[in-house]
Amino acid sequence: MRPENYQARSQPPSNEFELNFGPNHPGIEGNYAFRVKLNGDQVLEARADAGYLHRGFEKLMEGRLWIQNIALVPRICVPDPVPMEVCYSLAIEEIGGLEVPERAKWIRVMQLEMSRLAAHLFAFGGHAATTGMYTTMFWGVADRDLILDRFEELTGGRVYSIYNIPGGVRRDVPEGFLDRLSSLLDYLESRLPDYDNLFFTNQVFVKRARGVGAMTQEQALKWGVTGPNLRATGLEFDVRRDDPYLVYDQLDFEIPTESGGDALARNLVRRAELKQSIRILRQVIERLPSIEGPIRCPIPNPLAWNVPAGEAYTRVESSKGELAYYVVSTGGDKPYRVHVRGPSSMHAVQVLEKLALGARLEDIAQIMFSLDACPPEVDR
Amino acid sequence: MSKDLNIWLDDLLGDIENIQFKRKSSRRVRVDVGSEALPALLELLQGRASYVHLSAISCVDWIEDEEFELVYHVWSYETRSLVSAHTRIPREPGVYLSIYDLYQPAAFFERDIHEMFGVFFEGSPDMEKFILTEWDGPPPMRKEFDSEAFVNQHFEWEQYHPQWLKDLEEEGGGVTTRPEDIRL
Amino acid sequence: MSDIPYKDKGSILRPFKSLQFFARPAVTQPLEPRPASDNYRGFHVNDWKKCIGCSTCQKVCDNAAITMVRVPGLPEDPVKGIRNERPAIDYGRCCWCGLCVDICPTGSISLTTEYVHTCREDELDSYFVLPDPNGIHGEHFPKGWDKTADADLVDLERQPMGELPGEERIDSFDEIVEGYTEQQAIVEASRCVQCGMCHDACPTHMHAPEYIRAIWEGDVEEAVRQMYRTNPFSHVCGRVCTHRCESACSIGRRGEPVAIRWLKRYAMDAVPDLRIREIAAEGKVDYISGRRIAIVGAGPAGLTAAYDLIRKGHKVTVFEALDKPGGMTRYGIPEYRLPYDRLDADVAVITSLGVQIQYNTRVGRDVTMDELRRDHDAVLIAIGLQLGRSTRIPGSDHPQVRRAVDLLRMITRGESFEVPERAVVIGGGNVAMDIARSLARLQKQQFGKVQITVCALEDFEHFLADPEEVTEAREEGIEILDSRGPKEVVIEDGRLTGLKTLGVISIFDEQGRFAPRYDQQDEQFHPGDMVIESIGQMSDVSLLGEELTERLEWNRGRLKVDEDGHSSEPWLWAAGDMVFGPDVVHAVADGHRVAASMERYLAELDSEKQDDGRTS
Amino acid sequence: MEEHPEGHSEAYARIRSKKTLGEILEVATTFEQKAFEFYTALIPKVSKNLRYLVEELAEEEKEHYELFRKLADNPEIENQIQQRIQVPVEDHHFSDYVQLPDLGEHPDDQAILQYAMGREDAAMKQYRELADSTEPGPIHDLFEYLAYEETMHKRELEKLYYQTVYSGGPGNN
Repeated sequence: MRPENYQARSQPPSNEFELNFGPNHPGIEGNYAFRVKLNGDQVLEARADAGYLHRGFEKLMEGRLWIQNIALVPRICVPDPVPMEVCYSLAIEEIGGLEVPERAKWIRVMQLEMSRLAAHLFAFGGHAATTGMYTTMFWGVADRDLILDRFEELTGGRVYSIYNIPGGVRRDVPEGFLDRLSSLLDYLESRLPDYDNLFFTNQVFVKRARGVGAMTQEQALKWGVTGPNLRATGLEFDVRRDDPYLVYDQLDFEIPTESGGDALARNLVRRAELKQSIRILRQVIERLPSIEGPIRCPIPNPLAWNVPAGEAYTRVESSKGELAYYVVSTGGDKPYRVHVRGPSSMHAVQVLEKLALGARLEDIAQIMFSLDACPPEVDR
Repeated sequence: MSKDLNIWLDDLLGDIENIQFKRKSSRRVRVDVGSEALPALLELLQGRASYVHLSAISCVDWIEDEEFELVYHVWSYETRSLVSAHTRIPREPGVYLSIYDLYQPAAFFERDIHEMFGVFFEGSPDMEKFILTEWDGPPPMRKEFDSEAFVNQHFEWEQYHPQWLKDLEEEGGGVTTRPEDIRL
Repeated sequence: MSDIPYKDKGSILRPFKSLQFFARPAVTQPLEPRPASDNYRGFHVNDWKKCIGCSTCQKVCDNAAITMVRVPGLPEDPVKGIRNERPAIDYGRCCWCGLCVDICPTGSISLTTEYVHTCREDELDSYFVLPDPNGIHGEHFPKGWDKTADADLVDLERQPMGELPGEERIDSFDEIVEGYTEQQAIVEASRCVQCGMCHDACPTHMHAPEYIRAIWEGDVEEAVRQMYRTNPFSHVCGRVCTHRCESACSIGRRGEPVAIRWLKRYAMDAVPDLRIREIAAEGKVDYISGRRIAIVGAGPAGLTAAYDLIRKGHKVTVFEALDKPGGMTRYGIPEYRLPYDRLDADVAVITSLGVQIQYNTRVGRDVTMDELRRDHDAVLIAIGLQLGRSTRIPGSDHPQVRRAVDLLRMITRGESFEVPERAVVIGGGNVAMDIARSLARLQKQQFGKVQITVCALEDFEHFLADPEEVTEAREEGIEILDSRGPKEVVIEDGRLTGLKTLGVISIFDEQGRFAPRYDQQDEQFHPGDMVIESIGQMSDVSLLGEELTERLEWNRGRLKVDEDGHSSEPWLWAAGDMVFGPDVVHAVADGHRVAASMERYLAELDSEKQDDGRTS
Repeated sequence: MEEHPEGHSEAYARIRSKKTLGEILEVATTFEQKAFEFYTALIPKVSKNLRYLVEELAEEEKEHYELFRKLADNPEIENQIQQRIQVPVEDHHFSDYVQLPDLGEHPDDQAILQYAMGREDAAMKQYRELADSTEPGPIHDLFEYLAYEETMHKRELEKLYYQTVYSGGPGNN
C-alpha cells in the first residue's frame, strides 16, 4: 500500500541505481546489510555494512569472570556455536596450563562435528532457498533439528549448548546417547542421496551455481580465505589436520577439495564434509566408551579464579573456516583482552565485496550463501 | 619440519635488530619486535618463509603503560606454524603503518582496530566506520571506556513488581540484594 | 575427490526422484508439548528446605539475572548459616547457562524440563520469578539440569593442614599445627564464595569474606587490617577459635568448610609484628580524653575493651592478678595449641597503643573495688571462669584429686608438681582434653609412656570436646571412655588408687534437656594415682566484696548485666566468660560491645559536665 | 543444719500408723512445710548471687505442699492418684554418689543443690519403701504417688545440678 504522501518520481537518467540487501533481507543471515550499486542488473560497487548487530562481546568478556564467558561465546555464531566454546576454553587451558582429560577431548570432538553437520545443513539449505529450492531448505532445517535434539540431550541446550568449560566439559555423556547418535548418523547418511537428487546434482542448481562468485586459489590465499571456501579452490588445508587440536590427530578423515572456486564448488565441499563428519563421529562413537576417566580437570572456585598472566592464540576449524581466539590474562579473575577472529570476517566483507563485482543481481544472494557468511562473527 | 623452522628463523632474525623470539610449542612462535622493524619482519616472513596467511591482527590496550600492543598472527601453509609478532606503539597519538600491501586481510583488521581502539593505520585502504555506524563516543574497546557504566547511564532496567513481591513486602520481606550490587 | 555425480549431466529428471516422498507416510507431530531431554536447562526450581540464601548463585550469574529476596517466615539462623533469603530470577536476563546450579553450595537449585513461558505485554512482571520447588507455572515438570558430582563447581575439599604426627609431638609442647604455606593459603582462600555466612555467625562479626579475599589476592596486610576491624586477638583466634564461622560456612553444607581459622593464622603470621602494630594503630584518635578506665582481668574480653577504649583516647589501666596477660588463653590453653609468643604478640599490639597492665595485682586483695571506683570514671570486670568445679563424690577431697584449671595454670607457670604415672580425668570437654594431653606429654617425658583415661559423662554422639581434640588425644595414646559417670574416688590406706564409674544410659530427658541417667549395674574401676576433675568452671566473684555483692543485681548466680554488659551500678560493667561462658571469640565480641557502652557512658558524663558548666 | 534428711525415717514411720488417705497426706504436707521453712531460713545466710537458688527451692517445696493439701481436700482423690501413678517413673541415680554436704554458714550453689537432692532422694526412698510394704489398695497407691512426686522433683534438681556444675565447662577456647 502506498503511503499518502507518495509521489511518483521520474526514472533517474541512467541505468544505475543502489539497492540495499539487508539489514533484514531474507537473503542474509542476521542483521547485516549489503549495499550494492547496480547498472541494470550488474553490480558496479558493493559495500558490506555490519552496523546493525554489534553486541560488544569482546568488551563484555573483559568485565566477566573467566567462567561466565562460557555462556557468552556461543552466541557469537548462532549456526555453529560449539567451536566458539571450544576455542575459548582451549585458550584458557593453554594459558592456565590445564590438562584436559582425554575423555573430554573426545566429547569435544563429538560436539564439534555434530555442530559442523548442523551448520552445513543450515548453510546449503539456505543456499538452496536463494535459488528458489525451498524443499531443500526445509529438509536441511528439519534434519538439523534432529541434531539439535541430540545436542539438547547431551548438553541441556538446543542451540547454545554452553557445555564446554575451561578444563573439559560440564556433564558426562548420557546413558544410551551414543546409540541414539549412531542411529541419527545412519539416518543422515541415508538422506544424502535425497539431498543429491534434489539439490547437489540438480541441474537447475548446478547450472546456476557454476561459475558464480568464482575465485582462484591465488586470490583466496591473498584475501585470507579459509575453510570450505578455500578448499573449494583446491587447497587441501584444514586446521584439524594441519594444526591439530584435541584428538584430531588420532582420527581418520579426508579433506575434501574442489577446484572450481565457485558457488557450486563451495557447496560441494560442504556436502562432502558431511560425509567426513559422519565418519569422524562414527570413530568417536566407537572409541569413546573405552576412554574412561574424568570429564574435567579440577578447576578453582570460579568466583576466585585467577588465570595466570599470559596469552594464547588458539585456532579451530569451524564450519566456516579458521576460527581463532587471542586471549590475554594479566593474572586476574577476568580476561584482560579477548579477540575473536571469526572466519567470516574475511569472506563476509572483503571477499564478498570483491566477488560481487560484476555479478548479476540475482546471484548476489547465492554468492553470500555459498560463502556461508555469518555476520555475528564479523560484528562481535 | 620444526628443526628447519629453527634454522631458518635464526637466519632470518639475524637480519633484524632488537628482536626476541620464543618458541611456545612446535607450531607456535612468539616474536617481539620494535615497531620500526615489524613491517620488515613481516616482509621477511612472508617473502622468504612462506608465512602468506595473515590469520589476525589483535590489539591490546595497555593503558597503564600508555601503549597499544599489536599482535600479527601469520601462518605458513608450508611449515604449518604460526608466528605471532608482537609490537608496541605509544597510545598517543596511536598511529601506525598499514601492512595492507603485504597482507590484504589486514584491511579488515586495521579497520576494526581503528574503530574499536582508535589506532590509525597509515596507508590502510579504508578507515571508515564499519561496525559502530551511529556511534560518536570514544573507541569502546579502550580500557577507559566503561561499557557497564554507559549502559547504566543510558538504559533503564526493567522494573518488575509482581504480586508475589508485593505480598512479601507486606509481610516485611522483599528485595535485599540487587544483582548490580554484588558484581564481582 | 568428490563422490557426488553432479558432473554427470544425467537426467534432468533426477530431482523428480523426490516425488517418491508423496508415497511415504506423512510426518506427524502430536499437539501436546513434547518432553524435553533429561538434562534440559529449563526454568529454575529451588528446594527451599535446602537453600540457605547464601546468594552464591547471584554472584556467578553472568547476566545479573538474580535478585535476592527476603521471605519472612523461612528459618533464619546466623549460627547455622541460614538466611531467609531466596533467589528470584529475571527471565529477561537469564540465559539458562545453569552455572547457578553447578555452583550452588547446597545443591538446592536445579532447572526443570519445562520449555515455554510467554505472556501478554501487560504481564511482563511474570518474567520475574521466585523459584520454589513447584516450578514457574506451578505444574510439575521433572528436573532437568541438576547438580552432579563430576560437574560440581564447588571445591569441597580443603587444603590439608600439616600436623606433627602423634609420636613426634607427644614428648614436647611444640605447636602441633604447622600452618599453611602461601600457596596453600591462596588455594584455600580461593574456595570461598563470599557469602558472608561466617561474618554473620561470628560473635564479633569478623570481616572474614574480606580478609579471605585479600589473602587470595596476596595482600596479607589488607587481610590483617580487615581482622583488626573487629578482633585484636587474631593470633589467638587464628589458632584456638571455636570457629563458628566454619560451622556456618556454606561450603560446609556438602563439603569441608573453608579453613577460615587457619587462613587468619596464616595472614597474621605472614605480617611482621611491628607492621601489625602500625596497622592496629590506624584510626587511633590523636588526643587524650582525660577519662580513666579500670579493667579487671587481662584476658581477651578485658584487653579487647582496653584496645577499643585506648583508641578513643582514654587512659586504660588493666589489673591482672597473675604475672602475665591472656587469662585463660594463657593459663588454660596448652602451648602445643597456642604458643605463648603468639599470645604475647597479640597483647603487645594492645600495649603498644598505650594500655597499661598492672600485673600481680589481685583486686579484692591488693586493691579494692572501692579504690578502683574512686580513681576511675568506669570499671570493667572481666575475670573469666578461673575456678574449677568439683564432682563432690566420695573421696573427691583427697589431695590427689585436682582440678584441671589449677593444673593447667601450674603447667603454664612452670610450677612443679608430682606427675602421676597413671591418671584419670573426669570430663569430656576441651579442657579435659587439654589437661589429659598436657599430662600425657609430661608422662612421656618422665616415664616414657602415657597412661591416661578420660571418663566423660556424655556419649560420643553428644560429645563436648571438638572431634579433632578427641582424634589427636587418641593419637597421643590417651584412652577416652564415653558415657561414664563418676561414682567414687577409691582410696586405700590414705592412698588414691583410682576411680569408680557407672555407665550412663542416656544423657537427655524427654524434653531434650541434659539429665544423665546411671546404670547401677555397670560399674568400672579405672586405676590411677591422680584423679583430675574437669567438669564445670565458675567465676570468683568474691573480689566484689560483700557490700557491693549485696548492692548489685544478680541473675541465676551470674552478675546481672544488660545486653551491653552494664551492671546495675552505673560505673560498673562485666564482660567475657563470666557473663557468657567460656569462648575466646565471644569474649572479644563482648569486649567490643562493653567498650562501646562505656564509651557512650563517658560521652554522657562529658555532656553533663558541659551542661553543669553552663548552668553554674 | 538441724535436720538431716537421712535421719528422718522416724518421721516417715509416723505415717505408717495413719489409716486414711487424708491423714497420710496431712503428714506428708507437714514434711513439705518443714522443708519450705528450712529453705526460707537459709535464704539470708547465702550470698546474694546464690539466693535465687534457695528461693527457688523454697518455692518448689511450697508448691508441693499446696499440691498435697489440694489433693487431700479433693473428693476424687483416689481417681486422681490412680491416674498419676499409671506411668511409673524411674530414678536416674545421677546424684546418688554426690556426697551430702555440711552446709555450714556460707554454702555455695553446688552444696545447696547437693543438699536438696539428698533430701528428695531420702523422701523418695522412704515413700517407695512404704509403698512396697503396703498391700495393694488406695493407701499403697498414695505412697506410690508420693514416691513419684519426689522422684520427679529429684530429677528436676539433677538437671539443674548438671547445668550448674557440669556445663559452663564445655571448653575454654
